Amino acid sequence: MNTVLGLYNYWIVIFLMMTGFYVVIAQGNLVKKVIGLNIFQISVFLLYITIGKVRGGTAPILPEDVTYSPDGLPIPPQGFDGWSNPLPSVLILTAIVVGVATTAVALALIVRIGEAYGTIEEDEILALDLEE
Amino acid sequence: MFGIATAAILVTMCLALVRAALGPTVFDRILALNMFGTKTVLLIAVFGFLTRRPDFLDLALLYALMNFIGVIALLRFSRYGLFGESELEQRTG
Amino acid sequence: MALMVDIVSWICIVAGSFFAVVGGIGIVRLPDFYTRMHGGAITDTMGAGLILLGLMFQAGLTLVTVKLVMILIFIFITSPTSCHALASSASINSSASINKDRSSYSDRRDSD
Amino acid sequence: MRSLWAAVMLTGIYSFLGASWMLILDAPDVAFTEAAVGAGLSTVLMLSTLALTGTTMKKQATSTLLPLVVVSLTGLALIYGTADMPYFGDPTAPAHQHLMPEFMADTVPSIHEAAGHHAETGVGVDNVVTAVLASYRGYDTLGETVVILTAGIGVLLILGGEKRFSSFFADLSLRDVPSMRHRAILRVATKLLIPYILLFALYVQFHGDYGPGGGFQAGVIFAAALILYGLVFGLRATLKVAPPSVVETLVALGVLLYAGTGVATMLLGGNFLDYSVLEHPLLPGVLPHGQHLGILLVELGVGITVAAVMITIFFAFVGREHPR
Repeated sequence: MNTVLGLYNYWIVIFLMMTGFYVVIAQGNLVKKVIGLNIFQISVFLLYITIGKVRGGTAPILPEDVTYSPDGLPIPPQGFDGWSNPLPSVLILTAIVVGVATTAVALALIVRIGEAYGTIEEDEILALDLEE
Repeated sequence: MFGIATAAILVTMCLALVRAALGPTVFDRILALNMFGTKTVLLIAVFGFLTRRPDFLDLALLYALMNFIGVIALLRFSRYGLFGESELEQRTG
Repeated sequence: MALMVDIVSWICIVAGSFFAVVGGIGIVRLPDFYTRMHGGAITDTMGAGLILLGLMFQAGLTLVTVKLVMILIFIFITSPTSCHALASSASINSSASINKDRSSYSDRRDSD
Repeated sequence: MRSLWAAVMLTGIYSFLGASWMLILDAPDVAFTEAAVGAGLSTVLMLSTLALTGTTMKKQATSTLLPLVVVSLTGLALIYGTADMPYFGDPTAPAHQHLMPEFMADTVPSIHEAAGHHAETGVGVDNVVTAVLASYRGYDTLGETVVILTAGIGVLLILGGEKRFSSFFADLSLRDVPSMRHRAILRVATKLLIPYILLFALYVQFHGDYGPGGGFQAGVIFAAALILYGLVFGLRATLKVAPPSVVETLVALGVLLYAGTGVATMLLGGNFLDYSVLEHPLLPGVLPHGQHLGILLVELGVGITVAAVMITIFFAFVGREHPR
């Protein structure tokens, strides 16, 4: 895996990310744009999580009977070589909940836009703005 | 053994996705979504045993719950749902 | 004894996997929505039930089994409920799309 | 895809898949949150938006060629950039060299801590993710909780208009939006499930120290139970169960509990959010001490805020629907 193919996780994430990006810039419907942002967001989460994975590692949750190696590190359960990194998990865990909160704000704005303009298509909103 | 189960569940998930993409009615899609969700629950359960750390089954329970809420929400908010078009008035568009 | 338990759990898991795939084929191949529900239901009852039962045999009497039982109960309550809600809203909204499906079903049956 | 409705549904499936991938990549906590949030809550929110704004979109008039070119170029640039990244799963990657060994070594299972090992430096919880979240990176999590609080207030301001929040909700309870009341089977099944969902939420809340779970997940699950109730029994019934005045108070109470824990540690002579000073003589071996107690309090605060904000957002969206 230590060839250029070992980077495949980033390529998958970039493909997903660009799918979301495409939806955001190519679609005129505001709800569709939010969906695109959501896709983008989840792929960023995946990027962090793939960075945190260690080959042969397991989830960083210590069993109750964990033992420690001489340098103070916990020894992983049988069948594993190490622990995966807990730090990306922490960053992303909070980011997900913040993400849904901001999505809610975006959707609330869309609802108000829909009420004010009678449409949530971007080009129609711009046309209505020009008329004023 | 767990490998066989995992493979079978993955195949079923793919078949459900095919139905979700094909449609043709909205209900077919919801059915496929529901089935996909249950298969994810099974996959997580089997996957826990496959990796010899079966303590993460709480997740499978959560998936089952969210799947149920998702289906109910789809039926509640869509105009195809339990109220029909006349009952849930569309504000715009 | 351990071997017996292993064999029983093997049989359960393999049978469950078989039913899951059969249901999956059913949901793709069956001709209209109401028959497809049947395919979906098989994966939820026989498939999920047998696989989870097999896993319970593997886990023995531990907390893991308790959680598996909870999942099983949960699926057995929610799955028929959502299927019922789905079927009843489909029958309420027997709109053009569903009727079209039905007619294609009867067409196919006639030609057979 | 013309139908926004199908697009939202497929987003739900995408989120399920993403969560499964996260589980396989050894991040059960994140998979937990993503499943609860992505597949559950955000689907519900998007669907309620669609119910307000219409479910079909018009055909695109503009060309899709330019966006495609832009996206491809950006993607290629990013792929070029990955050449310098560490390989997937490489244990020697820079991300795993700094801080991570310290986190792993300093976090000890709660049983060890009770027995006195590492007691002066370590954080005594089994789940390292929870330890980092609530203790090592406590400031950050406090910030995130405040962001969620702000988002909740923002949604209320946008959808509630210039009226006071409580009067906005009082208005809502007068109108009744469509519910599934008349569906007997749904109603009975939901009634059966909701107590267990709430129990599960509490389990996730307090089990977060030992396994995957914690305040963020538990809050979302708790809100999901009430949202399920609201979907089946209607908004008026839900407002009786969760009165807006209570929910409104809880939104702020959670953040207050979090920050208050920090202030308490300062008053006891430690730094802000340094839980080591939270020692007490009561019930040794039963009530958690020090770090563990602090983490428990902080996670509780997070759970309360997240649950209350999600319920508020749901009320605000559903309450906007046309009365019949």
